Amino acid sequence: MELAVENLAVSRGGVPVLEGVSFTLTAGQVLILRGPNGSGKTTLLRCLAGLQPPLAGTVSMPPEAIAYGAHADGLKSTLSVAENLKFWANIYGTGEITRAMNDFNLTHLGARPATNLSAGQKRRLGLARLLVTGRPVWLLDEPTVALDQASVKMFADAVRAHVAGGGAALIATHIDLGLEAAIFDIGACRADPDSGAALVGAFDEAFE
Amino acid sequence: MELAVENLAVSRGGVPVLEGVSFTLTAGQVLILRGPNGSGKTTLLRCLAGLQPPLAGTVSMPPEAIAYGAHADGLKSTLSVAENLKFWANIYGTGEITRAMNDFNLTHLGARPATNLSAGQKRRLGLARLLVTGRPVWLLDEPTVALDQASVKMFADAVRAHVAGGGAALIATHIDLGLEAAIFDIGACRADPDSGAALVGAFDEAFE
Amino acid sequence: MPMSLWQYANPVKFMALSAKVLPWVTGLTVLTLVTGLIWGFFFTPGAVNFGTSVKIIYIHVPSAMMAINIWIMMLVTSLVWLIRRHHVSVLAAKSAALIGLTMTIIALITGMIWGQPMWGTYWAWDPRLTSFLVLFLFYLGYMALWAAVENPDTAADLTSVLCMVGSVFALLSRYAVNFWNQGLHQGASLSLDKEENVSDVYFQPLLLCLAGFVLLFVTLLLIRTRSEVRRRRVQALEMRERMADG
Amino acid sequence: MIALLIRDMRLSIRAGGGFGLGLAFFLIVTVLVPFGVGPDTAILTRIAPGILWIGALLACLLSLDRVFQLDFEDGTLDLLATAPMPMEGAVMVKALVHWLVTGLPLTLAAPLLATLLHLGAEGKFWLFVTLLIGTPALSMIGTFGAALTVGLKRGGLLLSLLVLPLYVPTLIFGAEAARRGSEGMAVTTPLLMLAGITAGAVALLPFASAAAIRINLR
Amino acid sequence: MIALLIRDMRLSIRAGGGFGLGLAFFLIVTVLVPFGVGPDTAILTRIAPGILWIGALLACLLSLDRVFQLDFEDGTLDLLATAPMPMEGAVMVKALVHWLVTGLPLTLAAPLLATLLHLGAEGKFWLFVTLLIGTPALSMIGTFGAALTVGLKRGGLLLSLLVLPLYVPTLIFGAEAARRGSEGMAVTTPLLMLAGITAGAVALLPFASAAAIRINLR
Amino acid sequence: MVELGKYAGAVMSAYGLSLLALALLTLVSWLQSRKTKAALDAAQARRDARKAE
Ligand code: HEM
Ligand SMILES: Nc1ncnc2c1ncn2[C@@H]1O[C@H](COP(=O)(O)OP(=O)(O)OP(=O)(O)O)[C@@H](O)[C@H]1O
Ligand SMILES: Nc1ncnc2c1ncn2[C@@H]1O[C@H](COP(=O)(O)OP(=O)(O)OP(=O)(O)O)[C@@H](O)[C@H]1O
Ligand SMILES: [Mg+2]
Ligand SMILES: [Mg+2]
Repeated sequence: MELAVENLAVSRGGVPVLEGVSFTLTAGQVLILRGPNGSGKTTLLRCLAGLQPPLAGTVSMPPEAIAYGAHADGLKSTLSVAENLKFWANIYGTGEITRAMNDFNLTHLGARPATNLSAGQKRRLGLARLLVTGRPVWLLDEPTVALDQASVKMFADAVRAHVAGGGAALIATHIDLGLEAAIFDIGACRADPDSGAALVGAFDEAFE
Repeated sequence: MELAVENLAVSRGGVPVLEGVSFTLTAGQVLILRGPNGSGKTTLLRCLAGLQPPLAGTVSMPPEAIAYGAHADGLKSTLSVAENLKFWANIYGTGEITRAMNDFNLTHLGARPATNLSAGQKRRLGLARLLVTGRPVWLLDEPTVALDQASVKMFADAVRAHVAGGGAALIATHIDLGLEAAIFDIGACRADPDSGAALVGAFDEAFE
Repeated sequence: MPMSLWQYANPVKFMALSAKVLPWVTGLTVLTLVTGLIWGFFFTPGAVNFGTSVKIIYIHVPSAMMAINIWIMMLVTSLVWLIRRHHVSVLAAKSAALIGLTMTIIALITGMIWGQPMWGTYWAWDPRLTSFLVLFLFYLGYMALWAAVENPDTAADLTSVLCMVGSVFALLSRYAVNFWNQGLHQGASLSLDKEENVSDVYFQPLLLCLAGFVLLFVTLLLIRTRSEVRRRRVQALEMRERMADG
Repeated sequence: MIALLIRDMRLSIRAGGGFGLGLAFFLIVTVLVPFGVGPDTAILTRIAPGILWIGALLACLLSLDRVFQLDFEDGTLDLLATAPMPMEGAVMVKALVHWLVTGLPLTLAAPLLATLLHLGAEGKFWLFVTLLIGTPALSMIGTFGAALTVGLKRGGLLLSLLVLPLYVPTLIFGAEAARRGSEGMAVTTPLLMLAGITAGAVALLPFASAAAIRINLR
Repeated sequence: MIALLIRDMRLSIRAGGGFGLGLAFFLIVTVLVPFGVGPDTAILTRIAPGILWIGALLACLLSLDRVFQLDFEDGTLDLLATAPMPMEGAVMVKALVHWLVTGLPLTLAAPLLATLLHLGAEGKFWLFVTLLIGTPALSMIGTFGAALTVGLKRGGLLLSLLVLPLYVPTLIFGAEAARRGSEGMAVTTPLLMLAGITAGAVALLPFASAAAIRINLR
Repeated sequence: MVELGKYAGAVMSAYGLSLLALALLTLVSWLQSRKTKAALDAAQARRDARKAE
């Protein structure tokens, strides 16, 4: 199992943002995605998750192997913590939520409606979703936002357990997670406005 | 100018969360609010900002002196960056936005609609709002969420300039901002369910 | 300490007192209501214009009066909550709503059933009927708002504000509807200052039924308010539990 | 898909949302009509089937913007799109839930409310039948409109604007059948057309809606 | 407060939201009525004032849930509540903007749309006048309902349920005055009542609405 | 039985429906009362247990 990205170019809102992105992520590996604000991390992850087509380049792995954790957690405020998680477990056909609840220290909050959680508790619930997808590759967009230090450690442990079990994770983050991980900086891949990917498939390709 | 909080008790969603909170914040000072997820930082800040009445205790300063920066930034996605900021400047009667735009490196984004910003850019815009309020005391709830390291530094500089000019700031955060600041940990102020704040003014006071 | 009515706004005192009076009120209710209805149903003659259908009056009129009076009671108790912050007061308003709604429905149903033989139609856009329909909507809205807001104190405040504003508009629509259509419905024949009151044969059992409905309201109100107080107390205890385990 | 069905039903009932309230809106529109046009019985009887159909249509319409919007705003739609479930299935479920919490209760309540507008027994029967056949089409078409406008802030009124013209044929055949029925005339043709629209909408629109959502997420 | 006014006007126009679309909804309701009740001129003329009033009322109603909801969701309302502006003022501005982007355009368009329903010149004039006097009350009352339900997920339909009974007197006096006017009868009493309701609503409801918002933010 | 004549249907259904509504209301109120009482007892017991710890 390997996620190989080759010479990828992606756009956001019609504007090419990245080009020439190439890296590989193999089973058992964690890759940290770095880059300043607005450099295109979210855009890249959305593309890999299959939410938007690339402008150019290839991705070796179908979106079916990927679990995507976005900026927003997709929680339903009127459903309880357990109901929220159970829903995703059923959608992904795994059905089992006890371990996820345990790993993210949510068990005692099980019956609480999601609206009554604090920011960090909501985030923990959003991350627990990853465990119930049962998918091998995790794409995470700033997963530790709003987490306190204990929770960050809890998250790092979950990632470690996941890759130890043959999974892989690609994590966009600005902070240090304390994981043994390779780092991929997309700062260097900024799309050049006057050439390359910016033109592929763009409206004005024919004008140049 | 001094924000003195004495023996404050606050509740969230009808549940007392903190009691016996006491601290003072004087001009020129930064106070960092620490506490694990769900300990009541947001609740305390909302109360100080005048959004909810305290259960007990006193706050020496009227909400009119306070600028509150919440988890959410209150941006209008169809307005441009400059328009968003200009609006708050007018509401607070200051009217001047150039410095704020400069300090948070937003000038080149001025005409961009807020919906087309990345997560960190949105946050920078939300923080720039503080500068246009012209108010002396800043209450900030995890201001650096989604910011990259350069932006965190930019924010720390802004705080430093603010307190140097006689302002003060109370900042709830989980990370290290690199500011010379006192630390106030609210972990110790958790409300006791069977006595104290839990009873003041609560419905079942009479039952105990 | 000066004794006053307000002390029963203390939930503990209220629970103690209501537990004592409840059996008596219940007994009295059953007695009055059963006598009144049996008297009215079995032992009154038919009337000139109405024939035997006049017997519907023993349910129709009391329920119609209660429907209005309960709303007024809710208005008063809501104001007490807004001004003096007595929880029992607003919980009583909450408990009364479903009773008021049932009374409104009963008045509407009996009226509609009566309308078919009397006016040849189940429904006419008569002022009294119409304003009852509006009242029905107000009850629904009030209850829906209670159900929709989670925090009990917030819900109490919001529903009280709605009750105040709603009362003003209910009055306005009553006037509007009057102006709009003269209507088919009977005038007020119960008023005491009128010469031509209904004859005693109908009047006495009707009074008894009226008393029965009032007592029924009091009984149900006590039962329901007690439930609400308990529910509120359970909520408070559950919150303590939540605090205890973070 | 059953998980989605259960969750959505739970959400609409839990929030005090869709269920009782779609009905309440229908009730209130029906009540407003006499306030607006006055209490004249003959006129009310005459316009009753049409007005009730329009009322049902508007009640459906009002609840449409919530079909996808909430899921979009909190990020669920992104996550659903990456989940192992065809988007077509999700759309079908959404439309089904919308019908269960609005179309069906409306249909059941319509005969009762018709009393307020002095509609006769036969009129009530045909009103019920036409709504039963027609409301699934309303939900399906509405879901398509909701899919087109998902992600647009203030999409609500734009949604109405897009959907209402699509509703016109359903309304015409439905109201016409109900009116003919209430006046004792033959109803076969409009009724068949109505059934045809519903069948067509259920068979084809899920694909269009799923495509629209995928495009909007991009 | 002027800053808020400008911003809200800009938002409603920019998003393609309130402005054109409230109007479009009104247009479509008016167009649907002949489809629903059939093309009989006498009947359409007779019910025109009432139907147009109901259409205007529904168009107002539909746009209500956005009065505060968007500001609540993105946190603006919290920030506004801590800003140096009385909440009563904010509420007034919100109601004013709502009227400017729905009530006023509706009023201006109503006489045109009345043509579709065969209303005569006098009827159009009185329709215009009554809407001009009555729609501010609709916006004000609606803002109160929106303030009560701000923060409730799926508050939209609950909002309709709360607001519609409050709209009843305005509708009755408005439609009655318009109908009397179109039939050449005296309109003074209902017109005065209508003006009274508007004046009362503008004078008193901002306080109730501001209180409701403060309670909801707590 | 009293003789109701041609109004029998109307009178009987009016009484029947109304009494049914009142009975339902009473039943609901009573059931709620029992339910809340049980819930309160349970909650109180849980709290006593917690306090005893
Ligand atoms: C849905 C239909 C109806 C509604 C909502 C309705 C409502 C009311 C109301 C509100 C009252 C006044 C109670 C009070 O004094 O406060 C009343 C009284 C009364 N109604 Fe009806 N009514 C309806 C239909 C009818 C019909 C069809 C009849 C018989 C022809 C009728 C006969 C009476 C009589 C005789 C009284 C007593 C009048 C008095 O003594 O004050 N009602 N009704
Ligand atoms: N919806 C959108 N439409 C158009 N442009 C957008 C949109 N969202 C983001 N952008 C722009 O696309 C670029 C890349 O944004 P992206 O969100 O991928 O950045 P990011 O690396 O995730 O940043 P952050 O660390 O702040 O989250 C930025 O310049 C941003 O301004
Ligand atoms: N809307 C709400 N209704 C009821 N309870 C709530 C609500 N929001 C938060 N809570 C609860 O109140 C407590 C304090 O929450 P608060 O948001 O103040 O925590 P916090 O310190 O800001 O946490 P975080 O670091 O995760 O943001 C938590 O136990 C939380 O579960
Ligand atoms: Mg990002
Ligand atoms: Mg917080």
